[in-house]
Amino acid sequence: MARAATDDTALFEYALRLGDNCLILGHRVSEWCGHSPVLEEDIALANVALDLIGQTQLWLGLAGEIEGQWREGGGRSADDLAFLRDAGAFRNLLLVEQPNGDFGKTLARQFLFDAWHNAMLGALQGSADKRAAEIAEKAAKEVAYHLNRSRDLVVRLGDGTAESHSRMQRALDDLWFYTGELFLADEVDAAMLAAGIGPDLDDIRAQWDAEIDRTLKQATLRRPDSGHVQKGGKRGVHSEHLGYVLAEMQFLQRAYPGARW
Amino acid sequence: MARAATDDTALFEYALRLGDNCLILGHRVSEWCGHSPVLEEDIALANVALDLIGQTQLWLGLAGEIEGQWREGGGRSADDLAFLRDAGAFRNLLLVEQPNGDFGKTLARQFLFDAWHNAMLGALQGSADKRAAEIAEKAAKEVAYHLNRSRDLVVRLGDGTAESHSRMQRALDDLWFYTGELFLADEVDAAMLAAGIGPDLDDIRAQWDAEIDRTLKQATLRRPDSGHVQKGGKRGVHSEHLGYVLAEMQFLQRAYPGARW
Amino acid sequence: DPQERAFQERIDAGIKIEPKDWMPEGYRKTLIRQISQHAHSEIVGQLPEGNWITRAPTLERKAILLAKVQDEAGHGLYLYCAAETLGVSRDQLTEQLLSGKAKYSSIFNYPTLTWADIGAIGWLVDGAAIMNQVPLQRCSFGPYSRAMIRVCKEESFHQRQGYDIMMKLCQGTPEQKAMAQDALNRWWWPSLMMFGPSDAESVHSAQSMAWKIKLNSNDELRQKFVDQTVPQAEYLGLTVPDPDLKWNEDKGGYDYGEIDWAEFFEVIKGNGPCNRERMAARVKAHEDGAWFREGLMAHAEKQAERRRNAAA
Amino acid sequence: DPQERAFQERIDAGIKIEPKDWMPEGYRKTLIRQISQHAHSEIVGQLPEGNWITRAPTLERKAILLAKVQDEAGHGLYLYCAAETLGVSRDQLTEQLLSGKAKYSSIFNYPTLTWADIGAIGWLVDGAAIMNQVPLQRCSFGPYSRAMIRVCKEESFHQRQGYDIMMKLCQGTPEQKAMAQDALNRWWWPSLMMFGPSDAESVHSAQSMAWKIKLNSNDELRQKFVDQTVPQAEYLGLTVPDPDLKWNEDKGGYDYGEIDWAEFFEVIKGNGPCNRERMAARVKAHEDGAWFREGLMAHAEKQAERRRNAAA
Repeated sequence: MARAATDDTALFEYALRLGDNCLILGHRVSEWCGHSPVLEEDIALANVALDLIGQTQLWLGLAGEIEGQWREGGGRSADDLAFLRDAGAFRNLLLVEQPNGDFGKTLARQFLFDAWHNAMLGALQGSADKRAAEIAEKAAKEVAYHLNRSRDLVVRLGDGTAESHSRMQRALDDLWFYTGELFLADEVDAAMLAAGIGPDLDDIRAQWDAEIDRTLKQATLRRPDSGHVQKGGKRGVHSEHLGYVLAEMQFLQRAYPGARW
Repeated sequence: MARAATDDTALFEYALRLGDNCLILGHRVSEWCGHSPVLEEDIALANVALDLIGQTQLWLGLAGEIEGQWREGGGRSADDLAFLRDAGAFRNLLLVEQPNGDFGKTLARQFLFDAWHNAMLGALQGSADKRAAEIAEKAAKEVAYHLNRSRDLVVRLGDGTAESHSRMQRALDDLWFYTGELFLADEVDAAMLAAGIGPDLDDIRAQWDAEIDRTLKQATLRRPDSGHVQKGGKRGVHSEHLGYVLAEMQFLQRAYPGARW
Repeated sequence: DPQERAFQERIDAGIKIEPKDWMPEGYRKTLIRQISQHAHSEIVGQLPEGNWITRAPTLERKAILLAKVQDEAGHGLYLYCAAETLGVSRDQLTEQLLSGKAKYSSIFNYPTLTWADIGAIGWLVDGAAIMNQVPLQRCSFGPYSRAMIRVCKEESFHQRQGYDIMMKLCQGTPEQKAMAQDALNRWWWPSLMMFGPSDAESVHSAQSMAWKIKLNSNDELRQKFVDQTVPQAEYLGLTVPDPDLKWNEDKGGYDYGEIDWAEFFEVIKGNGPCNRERMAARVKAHEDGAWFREGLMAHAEKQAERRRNAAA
Repeated sequence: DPQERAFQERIDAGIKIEPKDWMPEGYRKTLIRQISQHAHSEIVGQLPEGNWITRAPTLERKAILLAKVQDEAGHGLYLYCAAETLGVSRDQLTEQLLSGKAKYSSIFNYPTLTWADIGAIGWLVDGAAIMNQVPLQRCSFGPYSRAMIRVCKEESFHQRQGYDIMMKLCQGTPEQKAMAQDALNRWWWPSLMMFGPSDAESVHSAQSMAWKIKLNSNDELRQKFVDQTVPQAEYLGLTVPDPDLKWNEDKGGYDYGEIDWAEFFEVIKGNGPCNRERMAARVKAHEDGAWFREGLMAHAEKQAERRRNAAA
């Protein structure tokens, strides 16, 4: 059954958002390779980055497939989408592009994202779009592991030394600013919800809130006060950080146009 | 009078080296904009960077002019040379691409380079190549000021607090490794010397040594032991840092090929 | 108070007040606040533009941008000097900035996301700043008036350079033109906010006007800015992101839409996209630079000591 | 010494030595040094390759490289475990690495300057490593032998991936092929140096051979590596940067030029292009991570305490 063109535009955007989150967070996490506090973390972080890059391939692959329905010359490949868009065309959440900071900030960012990602993928497994449901099913297994790991570390460090506690609290306080956007539905989210493809972000928020509250309690950490919602990533208005990420990530593809690797 | 083609190849390389030193150090220095320890330093560093970028335009302009003698379609513009070469085609000294580190390291790098640059430009004002002599004359005035400033600060910080002394000493120790290359003549230097275009690097070293020894003594700093000479920049074999500098610097030109700005 | 009356009479007569002259405490305080806010804005203003120096697209553009950011630091310097003539030290002012006690222009809490933002800042932000600052060349306090004369000269240069960047983009590829439009979309409203709240809601205004340290109302300057800028946007072929914008023949100026003051006050409160980053950058620069400043001071003391010993 | 004789007889009979078995102090020490050097090499070896993860040219290449670097960290982990069975802790070994007391393979003191270096490392460096490690699968110490079996399986995978990168580059644009040739030029000689000094100058060799913790001579392995690699370079259409390289029919292998051992010893001494950066990166990771490790320990203690209290 042919889907209406408007839905497909929204689905294209939706797949980009999911893929770009994975790509940009995967990039950030991979910056730690060889520089983390213990060998086990080097391994775990490389593994998380690897999963996220794999998921990027799937979501951006889907985006390109959808785009092929209207774009002359066919939809772009996942690589073209990853390496040949400038920042304003990226659709990731502001949260995932924030700099690594210390290891505590990296972990807090991961936990805040994993809790959202896990809830999203849980819901997306029942998506009316089969392709999205299949990707979500595969990714959900990986992300459940990511969440177990980041949650566990947040608890251990929150309830560790005074220093580890205060570092984790500061990390949460700094990043909280960017969490509102995770649940801010716009017309794309509304279209996906209406089409039975994507979940209601209010439901996701409820799951996320429960996860966060339970974990922070265990970690003896304070939930930051809700405040101003910083937004923009989902419509391509990012922080100043993303441009630097892309300059680095895209260098080879930009400097050697058309080359195959 | 027509110059022999071989000399011109060497002169092209020579102009690239001089220009690339200015471009890469100018880039590094400009990274401090708005982040330096006092307002006066923000101003001074922006000024040094500005001078260096101006000198880059002159030297790379000369390189392109020379290249026009043999390159089909004419020589490349200074901008094309700056923004469209990959790291292996850059000819700057390893010293200038080293990361900023703390402000002490940035200053030490500047002083070590200024002392060389000043001696080089002094000699180049008598170059048999008029164009080079003219550029050198203009640049020499600016660089004399750079050297006065960096020398003065090295003295004040070396002979300041215990901490400022030890930071400056550490900076010198770290960077010394890269100073041998400043005086290591290769076939290009030899050709330039033979053509009366460039100076004898042994003379430059003597001037540099005198400047360094006099200043370090006043600064109560120890001249690091001469050791292994780290080299490669002049023939395009750089450190891992240069690739990141270029990815950032060249992003717009790479991402929007052919656009005019 | 006869002293105050005499003071006001001098102002009314257009005589400049100089640092050593008697002045009311309120005049001094208001000026310190105003000049130091302006100085802080120049300092923080280095950051959004500095963000593109290493990525400027040509050597010429890089040089121009470096020179501009250098000018801003220079403006900061003379403004701090002007404030110092009122009996406050630069260290005190810096401490107020870094502790969050003092404000700086909210516009610098927006990010520079593309090269076009550098154009838009020059064109719109410096444009609005000039609109504010030109009258201040005639302000009653001598050092501030003189600083403004110097600042305005450089700012108008910056504005032309910014407009030139926009022009090049608008004459460029479709992608470049889109970049320019996007920058206008993001900077237009924050630029209008630079003139501050509507006169009705503006505090201190009447007294500042009487003292001639504020010479025009916020709304008056904002209107002038809109009237000047809209034709410039048209010339570029760009669309001002305001559906309510239209020429009003009667008033001989443009009517424009409602400003989102809720956003303005959020940014002032610290919730703009970059407030934290800007402050964090300044605090880090200051803290990381402590050893440097202490080193220089220690050296100066040693030198003084040596001179004393030599003299003895 | 009858104990030593019995030990040697077990080795000669091909019986594996296990951690709880008696062993001569020299055997233990040599093994600890060898295994920990190998482990340290895996750890430091993450850095040159990690340098290109964020810049890998496709998502697929990025994933492969991430997996490879992850494998290396994993190898480090089982090698540290193997060393721990000999009575030395990972903390001790880490301390030795960070203080500069312990060595790691000098090859990782060379920089990765282009994407082709990632191909060259896989092809040449992993190729040389495998050549060293394959025989060690049969080494006399059980845990080391078993670790080597696992490591070799993964390394040969890495080598194929590296060769595949080179292949793609050599089939690519002229610029890409030049990149590949440049990488071969820079990595060829350091790869040959990975086998260590000539047998004549190699210390410890005879005893290690008898103990079966070294199974082939350095020169023997180097020759095998050259013989295997030269045809691979030819297949790629690349030129090995050795004018003296030529096939020697009599010995059924290649003759190759003089290795610059002065360079080798300079790099060992700490003067390679990246020695300082590699060590600085590891020291920084360790120091910056202290709070993290302490936090986890404190939490574990708290948990243990809570369990004790609950049990009481």
